[in-house]
Amino acid sequence: MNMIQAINSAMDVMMDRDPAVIVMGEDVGYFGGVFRATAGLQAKYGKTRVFDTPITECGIIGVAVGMGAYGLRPVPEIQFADYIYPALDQLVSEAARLRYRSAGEFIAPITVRSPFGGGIFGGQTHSQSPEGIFTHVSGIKTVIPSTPYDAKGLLIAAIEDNDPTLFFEPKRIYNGPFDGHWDRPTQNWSQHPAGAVPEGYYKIPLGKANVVREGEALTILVYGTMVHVASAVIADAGVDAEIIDLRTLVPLDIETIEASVKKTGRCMIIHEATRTGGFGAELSALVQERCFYHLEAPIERVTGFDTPYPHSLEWAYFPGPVRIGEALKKVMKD
Amino acid sequence: MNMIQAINSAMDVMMDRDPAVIVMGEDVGYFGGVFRATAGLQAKYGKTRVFDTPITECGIIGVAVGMGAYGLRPVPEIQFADYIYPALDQLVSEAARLRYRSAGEFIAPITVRSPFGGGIFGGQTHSQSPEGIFTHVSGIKTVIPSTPYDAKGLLIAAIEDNDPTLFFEPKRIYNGPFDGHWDRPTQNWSQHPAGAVPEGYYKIPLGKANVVREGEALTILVYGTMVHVASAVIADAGVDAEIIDLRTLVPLDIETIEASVKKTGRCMIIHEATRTGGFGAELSALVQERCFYHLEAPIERVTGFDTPYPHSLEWAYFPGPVRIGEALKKVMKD
Amino acid sequence: MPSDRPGANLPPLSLYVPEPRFRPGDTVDFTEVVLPPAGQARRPDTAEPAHAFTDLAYDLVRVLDTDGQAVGPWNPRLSPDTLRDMLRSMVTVRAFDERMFRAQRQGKTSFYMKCTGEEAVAVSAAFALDRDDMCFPSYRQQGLLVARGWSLVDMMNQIYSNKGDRLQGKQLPIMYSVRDASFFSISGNLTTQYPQAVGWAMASAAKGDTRIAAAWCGEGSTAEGDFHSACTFASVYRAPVIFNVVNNQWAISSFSGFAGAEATTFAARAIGYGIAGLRVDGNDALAVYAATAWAAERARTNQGPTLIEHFTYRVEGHSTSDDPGQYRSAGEASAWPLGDPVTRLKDHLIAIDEWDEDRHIAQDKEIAEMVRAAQKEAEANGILGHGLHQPLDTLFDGVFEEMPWHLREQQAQMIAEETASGRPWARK
Amino acid sequence: MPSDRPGANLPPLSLYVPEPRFRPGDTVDFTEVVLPPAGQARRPDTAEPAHAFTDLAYDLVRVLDTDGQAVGPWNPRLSPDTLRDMLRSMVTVRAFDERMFRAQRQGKTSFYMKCTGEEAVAVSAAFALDRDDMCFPSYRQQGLLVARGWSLVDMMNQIYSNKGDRLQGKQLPIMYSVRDASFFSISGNLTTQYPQAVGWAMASAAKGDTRIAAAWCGEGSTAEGDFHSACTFASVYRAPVIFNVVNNQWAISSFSGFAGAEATTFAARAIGYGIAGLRVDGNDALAVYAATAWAAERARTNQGPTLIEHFTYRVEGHSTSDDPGQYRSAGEASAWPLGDPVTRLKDHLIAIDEWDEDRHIAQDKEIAEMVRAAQKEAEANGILGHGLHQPLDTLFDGVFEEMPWHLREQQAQMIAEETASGRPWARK
Ligand SMILES: Cc1ncc(C[n+]2csc(CCOP(=O)(O)OP(=O)(O)O)c2C)c(N)n1
Ligand SMILES: Cc1ncc(C[n+]2csc(CCOP(=O)(O)OP(=O)(O)O)c2C)c(N)n1
Ligand SMILES: [Mg+2]
Ligand SMILES: [Mg+2]
Repeated sequence: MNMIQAINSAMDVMMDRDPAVIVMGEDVGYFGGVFRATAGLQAKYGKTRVFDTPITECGIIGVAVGMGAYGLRPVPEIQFADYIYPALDQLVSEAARLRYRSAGEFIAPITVRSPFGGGIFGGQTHSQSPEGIFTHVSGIKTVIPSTPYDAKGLLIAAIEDNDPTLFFEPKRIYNGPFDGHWDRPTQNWSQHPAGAVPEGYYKIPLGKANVVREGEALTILVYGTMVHVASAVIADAGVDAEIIDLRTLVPLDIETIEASVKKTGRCMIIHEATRTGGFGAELSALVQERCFYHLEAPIERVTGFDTPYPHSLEWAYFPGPVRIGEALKKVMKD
Repeated sequence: MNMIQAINSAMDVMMDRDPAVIVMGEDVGYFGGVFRATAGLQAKYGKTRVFDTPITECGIIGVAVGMGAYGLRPVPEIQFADYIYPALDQLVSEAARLRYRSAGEFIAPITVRSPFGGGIFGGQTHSQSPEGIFTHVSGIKTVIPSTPYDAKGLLIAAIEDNDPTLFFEPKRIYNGPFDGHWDRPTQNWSQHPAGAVPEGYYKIPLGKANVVREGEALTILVYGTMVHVASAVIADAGVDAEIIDLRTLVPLDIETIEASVKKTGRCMIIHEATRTGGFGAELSALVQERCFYHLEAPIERVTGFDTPYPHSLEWAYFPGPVRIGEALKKVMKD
Repeated sequence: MPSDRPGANLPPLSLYVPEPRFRPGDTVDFTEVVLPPAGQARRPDTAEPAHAFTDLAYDLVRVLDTDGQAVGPWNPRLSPDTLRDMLRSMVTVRAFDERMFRAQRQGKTSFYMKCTGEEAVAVSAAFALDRDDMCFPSYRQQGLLVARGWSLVDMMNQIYSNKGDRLQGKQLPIMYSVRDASFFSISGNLTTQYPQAVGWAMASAAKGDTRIAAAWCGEGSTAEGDFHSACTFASVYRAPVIFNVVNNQWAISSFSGFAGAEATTFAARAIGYGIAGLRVDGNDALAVYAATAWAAERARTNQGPTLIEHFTYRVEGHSTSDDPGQYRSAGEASAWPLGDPVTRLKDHLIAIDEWDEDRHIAQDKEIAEMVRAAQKEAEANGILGHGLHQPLDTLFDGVFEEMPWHLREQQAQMIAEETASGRPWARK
Repeated sequence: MPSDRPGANLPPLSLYVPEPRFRPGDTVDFTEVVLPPAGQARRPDTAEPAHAFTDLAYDLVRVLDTDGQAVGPWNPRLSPDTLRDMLRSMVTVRAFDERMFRAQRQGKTSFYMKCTGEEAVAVSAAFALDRDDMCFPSYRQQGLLVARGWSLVDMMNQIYSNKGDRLQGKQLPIMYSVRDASFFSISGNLTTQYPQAVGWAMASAAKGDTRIAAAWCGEGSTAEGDFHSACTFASVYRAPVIFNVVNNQWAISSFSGFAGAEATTFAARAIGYGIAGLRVDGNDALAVYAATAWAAERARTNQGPTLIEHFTYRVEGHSTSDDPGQYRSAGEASAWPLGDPVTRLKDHLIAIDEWDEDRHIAQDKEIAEMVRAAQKEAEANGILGHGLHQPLDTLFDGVFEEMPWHLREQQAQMIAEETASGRPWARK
């Protein structure tokens, strides 16, 4: 399966198991979503469980919160993560706060799916990575898969979870992993081991990272598309890096991170989002606080620049192999 | 002057100097704002320059952006920072992006004033410190004053600035500085040197921090209310700290920070906002990146907890003298 | 900028900025307010489509006439017992408001909001809805809880954030949450409850349930985008929901003109979405009851949403934080021609010989006593600021279902802080 | 959950979910679409208050009748020269769309969006507005630029993100910004331009200027909260703004029922706010012109905002990214009873003896040639993906007026990266 199919399968499995699961969003019904992630679900489960919505992200999330309070488990889609901002108040002031402010009387067990990230010439409003806004908000979980296998297992876990969860899908790797070389041919998921996705139910717990490569020389903290870019750079460079795919940003798997950095003594953090105040800042702060006496070099952040995502210069913006390679040299120096 | 009066004076001075400056927001007109920050302005400058608005933060900012594109310099008020979320899309996707996406054809020279922070038993929707959401967004400046003198000078600079600026006002210290001891009587600004505010025009440049105390033992990075809390703790503890009031978070005065930490070798960061992904994370990452070889102890973050701001336990949430004192011990250890 | 541009032969534009008719010091004169007589508005069948009665969005459904008689097609013909129950609830709400307002002034809590003059809006709705219909209120519908017989002590515990507070002191006073009374957790952010109510109603419909949802917001709050999202969703999916817009004419210091009242009614918003709209005398308990029952019947028979504008007046300040004398004429409340909802219902009961002044006085006293007793009981659980009412570590409960490591660490840190403070657990 | 609850004697609710009448494979039959004949809708004086003509929100302003004659009170009586200019603009837009769509298909750029079938909506508006009235378009009003005589080469440069692109390749293709043509920077986020247009109009009014603003959005986009904020502000301050809702019946794959079209018209939204509303045949260039001119006159005389619903049909896919054959019947476009706006204007000119088929064919050829020449000129500046068209460091221009240290550092880093890459400046 490619990642779209895996995501589709997760929803299919959950809709089949639990009549409370419903899917809603702009164009998700008959059409099956602009990226086809919900294809076939309306035909299978009917219009009252899979339906198109008016174009109001505020309404989509607000309605989902109300449905959640009733006892459903809505899985709303926000068509592009860049369009999540009109829903911010409903996510931050409502979904994230409901359990707390009602001392558990009402909950918002919603899973908001949204494709994010650049690398498809989408320009500044089809490319953003806004996860750093949400990781700062108490009461919301943030999950980002990097393979079809993970996407399915994590999405099932998110749907079963009783807290509001943002599930950001790295759209650049929907069809296949991406090594960061935009001008080279790309692989399909069928050629990748994590493209082998079981048909049925399985889950990957939220809050557990995945060590995609063990190593001794440095620790690389990464998620989404950048897992593959980082892996390719490391393979090329022949550095014995430990690459940790975070999978869940909140709650974070701090144990795995801490153990790794204490072992390697060096740390590099990579994300596509703008640098200042990105989730990389939190990772850097945490690693520094917990592994200070083990660090042999400054922690390096490799990120998108603090500009909007440009259209034509998108590969100059993207934290690709060259940027990662330069940072790698720095973090491995002395 | 207290801080409210200083802020009022800044708007007064700017409205008098520049007919393009207009003030708008919920209850800012005849009533002069729920905190009285705009008192008297409508009577002086008329209803077409100072007016109440419908209760739609999205509309307030959207309209301000349009007015800015026309050539005005709107100074919209968001009644509480907790209510800025419905305006997020207009701030992030519009105000912050307009200059960039139009290659300078259109700009959004707006200054969004909003009271923020806790300590007034306002509960979770009148206490938040959302600055960390905006410091992650490219194209927006974030300014936070800590005294009446600074508030006036910075607000004038913000209004004159041609970029969209968020001006967060620490409401806990509107009337006087606060040492963090909620159960002790508070000072008035009239008893504080920075309460002496000139009547006329002056400005404090954006992007320049203020070293409120020079010292050798450690560097404390702080802004808003916490400047005073930190100062009181340091005075009590008798530690020779260098306290840097950041004043502007973006753009940040990195030179002052870097020079200080390189001198002291220790760094503590304090803010009231929730910890994970707060602006303190960025500060910690930056200091670590730039001063790694000078650091003698881990950088400490002292922050609000990763919970909503509670009502009755607000002083347990607030990063007060005890929390700061504990962190101080840690950062000064060995 | 305009000066150097062509078109100077055109007349200049000007910006209109609304202004209320009366400001502090002005003499109030409401003779211009047009009030259709009671009994005049027609009552369409609940099966009629919304576009067949758009006139009602500009009319005013009224049942109680100037003689205290219930007249016209909207007369809900309630039993005297029900009427007395409604009156009792309204009187209780008012007494509750007065005591809690005073408690705040006495420093026993941080904040309070009254609904004086608007008691009928919530109380009558509660009587007209089924008890398990889900309410998504704003902060001024305490009447729903009172009318549903919810414990006053429990409400006061919340106001005092004391150890009896089921919400563990987490919320600002009056931001109740009472699942057992089908009363949704109140949000500080205006109008967010509107799309949530639609979502709840859609879920109920999707499940073949029979319960409907009702939401409330102030006229000022209709300007928020959530209001529009909610109306759009409700219209598209014909959700079984009742939207109540409480037009009490003020939003803190801003009169309803800043929400658009000069251009049309708030009930007319419904017409924009093609949903049913009613404009009701909000100070007429029978009219509110009738309109709510009618809207509930439409919802329950899959006829979809109804928006009801309750035309009323906010008699007191916005909350304990403001002084209305600074922005409006003190004379407005008494001059307001729709009168007082409690008095009007009382007068009706007297007019039909089911009540008298003595009983009313006696009931006032009895209720005052009951509220005072409740207050005493609640205060035995503590008042805000006096002592630590919630175990400190509850601060971290409910952020997530299970506490992740970072909150556990912060919780431990806080407890260590308390110990370090030298006055552990006594800090508050 | 519902199963164990009381009220089981009530009939169950059900959730209504809209469904378009035709899906792929269905035979299209539009006979149910009621179209009032041309010339029938009344034309109120522009000084009349909005509530005096709410019927027009449900009517359809049409000028061109089935014989190609301009009839009725809305006939704008334009000179043949103006009519020919309008036709020429519309034909140019269509030719431009076709070429640029094809360019995208040929891999010369990343994205394109046509407005086929909707050319009258933007072109006629541009003719009816003053050239310095400020337009806040969505992505489907390229007709405004063409009608205002803006350079096709400049537009194409933007589409190709090439070195002639004034926007420095920063924006997705077609997200133009043309201050010199009073055309606001297009946003990717739907409907954000609506409150901005109101703000611009309010500023113009506050300054005693004479210029008005006009905004456009699709019918699907009316659901966003910004739409509501804009209408509320415009109503409150009587802003000199024209709201255009282009009801082309589809929003990507979602038919207009998901924006509320089954319950009422989009023009009726205006009634909800007490502002003027018109429903117009969007494929009738003269009707669009007349409605825009009427609304502009209202705005310019301080009568406030007007909302115009342009009833039209999106003939092509949403953009280059979708295939409409997957969600709607292929027969819709040709069966759509309001016809093609270009053909209708052409037929009118022929009917009044001011045009003929030969001239039309000749003009088609000439315009195709002109567009082709423009394309050639633009492509000489480069196409997307072929080479570095913008100096790399422009990536950092315009985030702020002055570049702060962190962007300067990042800029330096990027340039160092290029050098390190071993293929400096040739990366793209
Ligand atoms: C999103 C948001 N913006 C602003 C506020 C501040 N605020 C609280 S109540 C209020 C006025 C509401 O007026 P109205 O809707 O008429 O209700 P009323 O108080 O009259 O019952 C305002 C502006 C808020 N709570 N939430
Ligand atoms: C805030 C936001 N949400 C979603 C989108 C994705 N999107 C782009 S166009 C579109 C459909 C708009 O339909 P309509 O308003 O009818 O305009 P049309 O394309 O028909 O001209 C959607 C959902 C977006 N651009 N912005
Ligand atoms: Mg009100
Ligand atoms: Mg459309």
